[in-house]
Amino acid sequence: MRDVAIIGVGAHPAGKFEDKRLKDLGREAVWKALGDAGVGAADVQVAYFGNSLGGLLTGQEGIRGQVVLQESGLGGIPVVNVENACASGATALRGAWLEVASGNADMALAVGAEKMFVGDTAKSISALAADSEIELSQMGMQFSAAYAIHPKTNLKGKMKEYGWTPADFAKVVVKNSHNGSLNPYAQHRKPLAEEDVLTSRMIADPLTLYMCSSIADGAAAAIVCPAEDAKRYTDKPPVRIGAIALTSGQYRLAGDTKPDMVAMTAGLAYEAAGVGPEDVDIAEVHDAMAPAELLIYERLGFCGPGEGPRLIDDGVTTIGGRRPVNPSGGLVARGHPVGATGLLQVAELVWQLRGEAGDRQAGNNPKVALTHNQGGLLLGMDSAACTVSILLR
Amino acid sequence: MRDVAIIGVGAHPAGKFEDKRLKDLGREAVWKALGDAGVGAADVQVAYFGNSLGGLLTGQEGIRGQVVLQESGLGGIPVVNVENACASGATALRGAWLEVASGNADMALAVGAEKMFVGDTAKSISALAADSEIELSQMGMQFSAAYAIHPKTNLKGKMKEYGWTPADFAKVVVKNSHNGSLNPYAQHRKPLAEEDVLTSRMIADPLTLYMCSSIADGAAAAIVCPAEDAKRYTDKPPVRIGAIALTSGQYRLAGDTKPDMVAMTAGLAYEAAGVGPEDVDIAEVHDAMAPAELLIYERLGFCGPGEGPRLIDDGVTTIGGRRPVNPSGGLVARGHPVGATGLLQVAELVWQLRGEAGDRQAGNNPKVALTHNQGGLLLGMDSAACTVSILLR
Amino acid sequence: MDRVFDLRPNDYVMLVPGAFHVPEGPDDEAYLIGSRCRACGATVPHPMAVCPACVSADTMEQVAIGQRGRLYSFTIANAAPVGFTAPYFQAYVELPEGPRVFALISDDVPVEADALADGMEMELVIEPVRKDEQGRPVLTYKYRPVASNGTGA
Amino acid sequence: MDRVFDLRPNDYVMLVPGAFHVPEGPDDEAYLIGSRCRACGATVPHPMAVCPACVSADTMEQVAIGQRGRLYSFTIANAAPVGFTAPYFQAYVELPEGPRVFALISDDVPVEADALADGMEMELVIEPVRKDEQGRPVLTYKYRPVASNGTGA
Ligand SMILES: [Zn+2]
Ligand SMILES: [Zn+2]
Repeated sequence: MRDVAIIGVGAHPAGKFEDKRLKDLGREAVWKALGDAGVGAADVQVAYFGNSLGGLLTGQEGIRGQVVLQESGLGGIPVVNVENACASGATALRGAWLEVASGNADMALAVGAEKMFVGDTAKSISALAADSEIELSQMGMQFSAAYAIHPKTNLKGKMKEYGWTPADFAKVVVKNSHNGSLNPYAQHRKPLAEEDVLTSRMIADPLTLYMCSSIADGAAAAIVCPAEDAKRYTDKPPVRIGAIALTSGQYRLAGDTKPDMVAMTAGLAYEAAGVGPEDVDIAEVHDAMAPAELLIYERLGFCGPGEGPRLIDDGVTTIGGRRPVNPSGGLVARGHPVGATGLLQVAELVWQLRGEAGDRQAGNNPKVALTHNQGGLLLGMDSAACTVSILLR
Repeated sequence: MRDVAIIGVGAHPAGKFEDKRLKDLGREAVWKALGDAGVGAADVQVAYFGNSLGGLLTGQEGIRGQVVLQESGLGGIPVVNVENACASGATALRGAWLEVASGNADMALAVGAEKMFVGDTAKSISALAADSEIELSQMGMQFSAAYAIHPKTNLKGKMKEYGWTPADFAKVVVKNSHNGSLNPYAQHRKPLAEEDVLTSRMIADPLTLYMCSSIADGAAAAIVCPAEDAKRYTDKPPVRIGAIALTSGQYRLAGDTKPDMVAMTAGLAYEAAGVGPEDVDIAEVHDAMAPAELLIYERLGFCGPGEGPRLIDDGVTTIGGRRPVNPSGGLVARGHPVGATGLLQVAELVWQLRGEAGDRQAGNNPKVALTHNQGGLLLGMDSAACTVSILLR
Repeated sequence: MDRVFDLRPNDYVMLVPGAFHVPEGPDDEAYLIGSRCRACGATVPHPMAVCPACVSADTMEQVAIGQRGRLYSFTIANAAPVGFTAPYFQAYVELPEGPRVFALISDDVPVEADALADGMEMELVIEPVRKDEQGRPVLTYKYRPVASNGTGA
Repeated sequence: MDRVFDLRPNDYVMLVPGAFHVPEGPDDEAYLIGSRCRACGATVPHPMAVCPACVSADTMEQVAIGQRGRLYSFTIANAAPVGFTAPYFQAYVELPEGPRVFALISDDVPVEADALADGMEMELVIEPVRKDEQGRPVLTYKYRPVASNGTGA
């Protein structure tokens, strides 16, 4: 398998764009990525397109990638539409990576796009719920509430076990909303204080409004080629893909002792990339609900059980820290246009690794970056899909 | 890239199965494929899952593969949900092929499953239409009618140009319904006479009811591994994948002179497999409407323009002929459970190449097989996705 | 129905938002919103931002298109998706600018095979296909033979 | 509402078809339709054909499950998907057989945080969540604290 480099990324900001169609969002990301890579539409040999809710929310089934790419001037090439709930974006990048790593193609495009604002919030909530197993979504499962009470995350249980408080959860939002305020691609650009977070409307105890990612439109794209060819297209520092680990949920019976899904996926990614958690300089993680970031710290091996809040208190994971996490603002502030999220994370890390992240540039000259992108919920208790990727400069 | 072999296939019959869920259909196909390959669920290292209408028809978005595979006893492995409208099944096989060809995995599973009977025919028709670009489906485009009038197929135009008659279209159905009557996996098992076809209800002139594929539930699966390892698992003759060509639609402007999409895709497949149309012993093609089979003959290089009906008259494409086409009964008789169709075609050809097709076994000892699986419709006039695959014994 | 130009924008919804222009008065005309490339002249009968011929991202401009055309092909669909009632016509209309556009046929035309013929000169009309949940007409573009319109050319 | 057992199968629809048993008379009890492996004893609170523990395809048998359990966790959701109205409880209930099951809470319980407590003994009830387009009740399973039911254990 060949070493693969990301030579161009592009994004459409996350937010509410009432007049834009899925194809408008996607096109902007694709053309920005082409421009960033210094290549033309005709150079792309194969494309993977990640989207999750377009069928239920826009009525467009089956061929979303072809629709967006036709609008972007790309036709004729193989297009694979992929879905993995909130991890669709990372899944698209994995497809593009495999095409190039295998030698099947010399240039591949990964796109993630989502149009969630359709003028009916309940409909958008329903579509999100439809990314969980139907027996759960039919029961009226609402994602934020389910996160709060799910045996794998059980927030009130964690508060008891670890002594965490709502103020600890708010810390994540304070950090990430600060980062988002510096990010022109972010949906929410107002920096929030702990007080703002704790007094915002309760969505599902202990989750307040500002602790939850919100509905968003958005898109992102990445262009990959063999690492040895990268210099041919662009003078920017190429970013190598060290690993993209993808796993699916395992059925968790009573008394389950299998390793945690995030920890297992991270382990696979670390092994494939030849790095360990201690080597990670910067990360974008899936904080669909802010407390998730604290649990993910543990599961990625960034800290021991319950020590997440201290990483923030000590400034370790702030932009200026030793290991910034969610410099983009994360899902909570940058936004979570479902199918685009994984590639928005990748775009952010490419900018960070190149030193192009402007006001939110990490101060630690990052060389090893990690993304964690996860989604869906199975009757067997695990998420449906979990990805951890390692990017290297 | 390594040579890849299909070592096991399995299918759930196409038809109306009111009490079965998507996961029941898929599970049956997966376990039959495992049994056919002589491997266990734990041997599968990665899975691709093709489905197109599950979001709109069953409410299950995003994670359909994980849901079906959890129910089948497969968890933890990478699962990629793929969609390419009616070509989703072939797209899933392509993913599994690339995993193994690249060396990324040593055993991969491709599944296609569709649940179309949901107690509301208009809803099923709408979901099918949603596989075309939204600007067409919103306009009330109905697939059979659109096929009849589309500039690329324009049946009344072809009748004028070639002298074809409705009786020529009926020939395809007579042949395929005969094949379907011999196929335990077929949805429609009644052999039809020309008279039956021509006097059946008019769906969209010149297409009568029996010329159109109908709504169906169904599933199919295939297991692939490196060709050199095939003997380790099974004594059955391994079937090598010679090529899986996938293309997307090109925008067809007024006065378009680009090569036809099916012809172009077939050309890529022939080249990759090192065979020509004259070498093809047997084929399963996408006769979503019966006249399509006549046009596809031309575009695959099986005959010259307008000569399709003669291939049937001369018995060339019947089961006992020199080059049987749609021995399974095709979409018209075997059935067209959208996301499953491409893998139902593959299962049929594997059985045919192994000599296991029972009453419908081709009489010409086939060694080179071709599948054509196509779907979706773009504003730019082409289909969204077209695949042609070559399988070799 | 009310004459289309008596409807104000909040009084109706569009079946395909952004696809066509609804007349705003008796002197205003319906048209499809097409796109034309300033660089190469490629013309498509819908909004499109990147030219499908020369693949430029900044040369497409909106054009009014589709007021007239010739019937390229048609059939009567006897099965219908949600929101439509069979039997109904489906057609492609060839525009003078080149492209062919998928279209429905005006309710003025009886749904009978001999009511239309390939090659007929057609004109664009805006008509409702149904009412939405709030009772507003859902408008779309359709075509009808020019002869069936008393006002002629 | 009518007592659930006064409803005949055609009088209602199930929110999650096949997930639970609706009592057919006053002596019949509601239960979840679970699955248990004859070979290894693995038990899940829903119909499942392949054992997730020993991965056998022919050892799972249906079991009645879930009539009782303990409240594992709960919260009040203040946002709701289509067909539900916030605020409403969401919960996981731990069954004596081992599995935890996602559940709604009976309408008998006021939607207030202090109406429930982790660890409470709960019992299964079948209740409507809404009516369908034909006016039939859409039934689902919910739980309520045992104490709130006058009949006790
Ligand atoms: Zn141009
Ligand atoms: Zn077991």
